[in-house]
Amino acid sequence: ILTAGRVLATPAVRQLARDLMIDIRLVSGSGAAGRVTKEDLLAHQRAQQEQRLSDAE
Amino acid sequence: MAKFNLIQAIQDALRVALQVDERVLVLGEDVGVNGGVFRATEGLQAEFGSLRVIDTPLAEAGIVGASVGLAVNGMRPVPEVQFAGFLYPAVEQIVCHVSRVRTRSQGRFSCPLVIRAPYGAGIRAPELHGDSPEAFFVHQPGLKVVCPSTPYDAKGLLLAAIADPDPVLFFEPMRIYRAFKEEVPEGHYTVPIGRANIVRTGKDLSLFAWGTMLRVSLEAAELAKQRGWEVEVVDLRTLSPLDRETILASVQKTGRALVVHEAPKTAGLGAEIVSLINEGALLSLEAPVLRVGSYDVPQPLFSLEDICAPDARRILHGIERVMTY
Amino acid sequence: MAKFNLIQAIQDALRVALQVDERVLVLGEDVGVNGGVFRATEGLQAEFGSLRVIDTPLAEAGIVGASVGLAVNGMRPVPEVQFAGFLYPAVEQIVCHVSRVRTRSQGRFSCPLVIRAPYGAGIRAPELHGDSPEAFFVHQPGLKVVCPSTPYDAKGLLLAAIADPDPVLFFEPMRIYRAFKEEVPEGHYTVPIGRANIVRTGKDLSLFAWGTMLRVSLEAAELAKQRGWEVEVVDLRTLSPLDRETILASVQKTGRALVVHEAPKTAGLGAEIVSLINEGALLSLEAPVLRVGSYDVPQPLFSLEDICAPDARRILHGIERVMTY
Amino acid sequence: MNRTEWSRAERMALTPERLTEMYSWMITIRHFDRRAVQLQRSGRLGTYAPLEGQEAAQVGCGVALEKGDWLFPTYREHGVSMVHGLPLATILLYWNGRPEGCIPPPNVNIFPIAVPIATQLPHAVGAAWASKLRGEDAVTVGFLGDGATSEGDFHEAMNFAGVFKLPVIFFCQNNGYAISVPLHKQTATETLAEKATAYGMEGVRVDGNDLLAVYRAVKAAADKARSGKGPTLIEAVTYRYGSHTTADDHTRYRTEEEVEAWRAKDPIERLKQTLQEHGIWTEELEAELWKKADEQVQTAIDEMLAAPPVDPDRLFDHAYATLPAHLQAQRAEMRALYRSEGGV
Amino acid sequence: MNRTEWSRAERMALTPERLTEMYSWMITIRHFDRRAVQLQRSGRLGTYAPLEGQEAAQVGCGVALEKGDWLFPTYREHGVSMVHGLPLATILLYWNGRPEGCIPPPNVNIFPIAVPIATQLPHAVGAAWASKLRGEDAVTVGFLGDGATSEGDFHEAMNFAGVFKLPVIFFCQNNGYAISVPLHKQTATETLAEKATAYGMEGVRVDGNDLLAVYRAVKAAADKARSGKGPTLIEAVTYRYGSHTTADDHTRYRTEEEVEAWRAKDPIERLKQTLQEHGIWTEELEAELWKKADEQVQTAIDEMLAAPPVDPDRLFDHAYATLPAHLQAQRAEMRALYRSEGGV
Ligand SMILES: Cc1ncc(C[n+]2csc(CCOP(=O)(O)OP(=O)(O)O)c2C)c(N)n1
Ligand SMILES: Cc1ncc(C[n+]2csc(CCOP(=O)(O)OP(=O)(O)O)c2C)c(N)n1
Ligand SMILES: [Mg+2]
Ligand SMILES: [Mg+2]
Ligand SMILES: [Mg+2]
Repeated sequence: ILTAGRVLATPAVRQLARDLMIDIRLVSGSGAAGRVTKEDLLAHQRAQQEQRLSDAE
Repeated sequence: MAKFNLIQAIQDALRVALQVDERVLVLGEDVGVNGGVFRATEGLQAEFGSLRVIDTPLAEAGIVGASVGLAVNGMRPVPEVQFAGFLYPAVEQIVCHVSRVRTRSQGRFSCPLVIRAPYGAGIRAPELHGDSPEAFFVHQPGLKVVCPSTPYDAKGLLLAAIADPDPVLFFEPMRIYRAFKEEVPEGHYTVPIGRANIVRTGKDLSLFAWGTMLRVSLEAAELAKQRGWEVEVVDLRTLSPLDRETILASVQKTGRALVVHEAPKTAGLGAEIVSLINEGALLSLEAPVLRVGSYDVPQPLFSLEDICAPDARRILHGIERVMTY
Repeated sequence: MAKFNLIQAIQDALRVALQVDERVLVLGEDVGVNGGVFRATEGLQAEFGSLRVIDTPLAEAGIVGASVGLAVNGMRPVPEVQFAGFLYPAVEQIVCHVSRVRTRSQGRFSCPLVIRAPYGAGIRAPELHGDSPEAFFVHQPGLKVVCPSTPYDAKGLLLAAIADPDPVLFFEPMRIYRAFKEEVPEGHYTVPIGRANIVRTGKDLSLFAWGTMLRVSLEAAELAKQRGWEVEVVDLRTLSPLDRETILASVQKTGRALVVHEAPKTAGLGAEIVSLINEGALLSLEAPVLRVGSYDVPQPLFSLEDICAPDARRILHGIERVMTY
Repeated sequence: MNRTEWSRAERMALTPERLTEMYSWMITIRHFDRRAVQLQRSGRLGTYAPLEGQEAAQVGCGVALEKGDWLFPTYREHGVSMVHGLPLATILLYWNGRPEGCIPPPNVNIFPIAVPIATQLPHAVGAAWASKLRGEDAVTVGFLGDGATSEGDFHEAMNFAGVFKLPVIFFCQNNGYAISVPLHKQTATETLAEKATAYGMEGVRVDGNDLLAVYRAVKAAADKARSGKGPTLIEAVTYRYGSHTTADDHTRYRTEEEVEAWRAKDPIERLKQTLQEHGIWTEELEAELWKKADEQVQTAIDEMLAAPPVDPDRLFDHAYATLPAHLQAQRAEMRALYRSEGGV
Repeated sequence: MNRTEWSRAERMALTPERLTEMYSWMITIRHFDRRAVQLQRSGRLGTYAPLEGQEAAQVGCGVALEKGDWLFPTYREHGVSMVHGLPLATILLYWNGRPEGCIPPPNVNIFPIAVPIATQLPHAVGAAWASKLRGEDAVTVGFLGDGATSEGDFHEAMNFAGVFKLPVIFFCQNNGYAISVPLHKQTATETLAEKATAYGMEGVRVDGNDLLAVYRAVKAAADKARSGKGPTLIEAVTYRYGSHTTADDHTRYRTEEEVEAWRAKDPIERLKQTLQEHGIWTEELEAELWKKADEQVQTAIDEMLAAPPVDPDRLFDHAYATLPAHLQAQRAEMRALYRSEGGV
């Protein structure tokens, strides 16, 4: 799901998204003011990994 | 309506102000008989007399200081400083008194004056004629600082400044004094101080500029369009107080920003705009807010002025850096 | 070694400079017979004579302008401006000439002078005695701006400034002139201009300050520690050129930053530091870089000076806002 | 001052009541000044600039002016300001760094003290210019010391006044020093009055410790200004007995002998002699005036000490006519931080 | 100037060769000035400040100085600068906004032009101070116009010079105008020389269009300064035939009659008459001098026009003694942006 409007995230979180090669627009934000947090990214990454595993099966 | 260039608009504002308020005075070096070195005050002394449009001795601290005295004793002086680079001898009067009279006296006295000064380089003028010292006056509390980029805004903002109960520094973009004409209403009207103007909308990057830098910024925005970037160009118009609302709303929309000014980059007004964006819209930023200013070197003699100040190419380079971050 | 407070360190630097370089002159209002209103130049005229330590007339533009002439004609003048708020009448000379002589003449002439001025509020002094105008002089290219916070740094930086071939503005934190003593080497030594000093390491937040604000910042850092936050306090020491390396390295480590200064917040030096952090370390930021400055109001009379300027409580509040963003 | 040099009108104007009033002012001012110094020493007043020795210059000037005239003072004009209607408490509040100290009562035309030397002189010129434009007969007085004559703003103001023939008096109290700098290091002229000719202006040098001489000079200059004949520079030669301020130590740069030599020509003593010559002075009068001065000064001190803590909102109240949004936000933050414990 | 008023030594010094040299300078300067105005009109020179009419003041001053003396000029001192050794091409480069225009040759003691009015005067004072401290007999000349006398920096510089008795000459060319502002609106004194007394300084007023009068006055002032007797203000009364600069139109604020009245007292004509009286002048000499002037000026123009495009590195080269890191980065960016196409 693409976030409507602008994604809110601190610059550090955006950097982490790049490092993890996550399109931050696909991540739903659970932080203050709807921002994407580091935890959100990690959760998204885990979900991605699980999805790939199940796809591979 | 009439079609005016910037100088004509300013002249018209002064004329209207002199007409509607008998307390208004226009004073400065060569403003009377000569009508000002840029003809901003042409014809005013003939129309309003030499008691209201006054040729003063060559002394900026004296001109501004006398304007303080005139202002606190019931007049509405509009002193002209011939070029913004000659505001420096008046800095003590501006920073110690013009800006502080109201606070110091808790409102018992006030200082409703407007200091007009042409600023910016680009017309092959001698040294000090091309300085852009606006940051000093934004940093000093108690002043308002205004800088129009169009004839319509110039007349309206100058009339607003003259009517303002607080002191205003009115920077006039010298290089575009006669660059183009536009429709300007006759008579008295004001453009509100403290409100920026979005002159070009865009979804990709917010470019903040004022005065002399509007045209080159719009030029750069057109070049950026060819690269597929839609740049929103915001004419700040008032430098103090900044229109934080408009600035933040734009950045929240685009996520990328660039500030363009003629003054040297370091500790220029761009730094304040970056800071307020950082404070108020950090979470929207996809890239650093960059600044395109003059290089941090002393203002050169005019053979180097075009390289020193931002041009469309350098602004585009800034846009590119922000867009490709 | 000797234990000196700031004033003694400055005095010692001037003494050493007068000894080692016969071109050095100390000039200003009340610096000779009286030894300076803060005794910074005590004993120097008696030791070096009234041709080298000179009581001048009351005229800052004249003092600084004459210093330009002295400097370009082979001397090394060290003019004192009695309080930083009295630099304003000398702004034209500083901004138009002191900063531009070398560039203008492409090195044929240079202007190796050092302007000393006590700055900052907090000692119940009259108006204009407590101003912090450093941002003006950081914005003007061609100058160096230095502000020590300790006796050791004061002597070393002042000697470095006097030896520097470029003009230096030397801001002395007046409120701590006699606040504490520390070991200061005898004779000649320098502290490099352009290098910040990390006075307290910490992993959570980088706090940048200088001069009068070091002590209250360290106080606030101690209070922050009780809240579980380890604040890194960086004494900038040189305001122009800024030590961008140290600033960025610290922020890259902590991810959070705060700038503290006495000058009004808007368009103060904090804005430049925020901007350079934004440019050079944006992706490290976990929170906006905030600034704690004086409120953007004209510097009040002294009954309100303590509220106007940052104190430990307000700095802690800033730390808290950054840490809890 | 030779009595035959005065016009009959002048002698008439200086009635016993008037002379007594002037004498009373000098005593009040001296007493105020001494009490202020004491207050500073006991920590109840901030750094203060004493004017003891200069009372005649200030009172002589003040009594020669009309109520509607404007004063543009330095930090040492407490005396003339009182004469012109500034409450003593206001002056004390100023030296305690209180904003109230810059606010004269309605209809008292005294501009707030200008700290940067000589910057008040262009203000005085502008205010005089406004008066002239409106055809008023108000006179403006710009005050300055000897040191101030070296500043560019003095020069620019004087030149404007001369060119535009403005109704302004430049009242210079030459007390021999600018902090520690004696006159001969300040300028190469013997007098300050002679500098007026550089502006096409009349310069008058008077014995600043002869109150009636000062009175006469200021009255003449004011009459001249009111009749459209332009500005005057008055140099009142006087002496500052004490240090520049309570933060200064004058023994570092001048001798006790010099101070004593001037005390021997004390302005209050001299007017007392005049009063004695006119049969006005009595011991009872003297005692009564000092008593009255003490009451007046004590009342002012009490008022100053009783002033409630300054409201920090005063930082913001009048920064602009209407507080802009960013300052409203700063004020809110300030209130939250500093008022949460119920006050500063 | 009555010849009997000259000392024998002075008359001896003004040999036919010397007089011819002075005359030659005036012709060269006038010719340069006219060519510069033409260049500006044809777009090959930036805005230029003509000095036609002021040649005698400038040459009279320049020839009275020694090589080691210092000049602190305004933007109108092209004439005296040439006499003192500034190459004509350098002057043209200045008006084309070239940094080279501010760089005198080694051993030519001319400070770069100061554009902000009167700010050069404290510089001149400081330079003179340095000379005095080192016991040199160099004299420093601070140039100024009539308008400049209204600025605070003039006042502060004059006062310093008087107090410290410095070897400085304040050389004021009173050409009657500050752009459009005539002298009577600038100040209320009839002369500018009289302002010197406000500083305990000698003020000398001379006919600025009488080259020998100027020469004499400057020589006297320089001799006086060299012998430790302090500063002098010289007011050379002259006239600016043309507009303030090529961007100004003097017909807006003065009459052709006034200009013609001054042309009738032309300084070059007057020296020509003196040369004729001495049997020095001939038509051949006149033609030869104008021809020489034209060659000299043309050479300078060619040199100026042949100057290669300014290297943008010049923006950075001397911002500081050693370019700091942030400026090295800016310079790199500038080079990448503006030199990528092989030059500006
Ligand atoms: C522009 C400026 N520079 C320096 C000062 C510091 N200062 C305060 S009073 C003073 C001496 C003024 O001397 P004078 O004009 O003779 O007045 P006095 O104090 O003797 O009445 C100085 C140097 C100042 N207030 N303003
Ligand atoms: C501080 C300052 N204010 C204004 C100007 C603009 N300006 C340039 S020349 C000039 C007139 C100067 O007149 P004067 O001193 O008589 O010299 P002149 O041009 O007649 O030789 C003015 C107002 C300036 N250069 N500097
Ligand atoms: Mg004094
Ligand atoms: Mg000045
Ligand atoms: Mg002139």
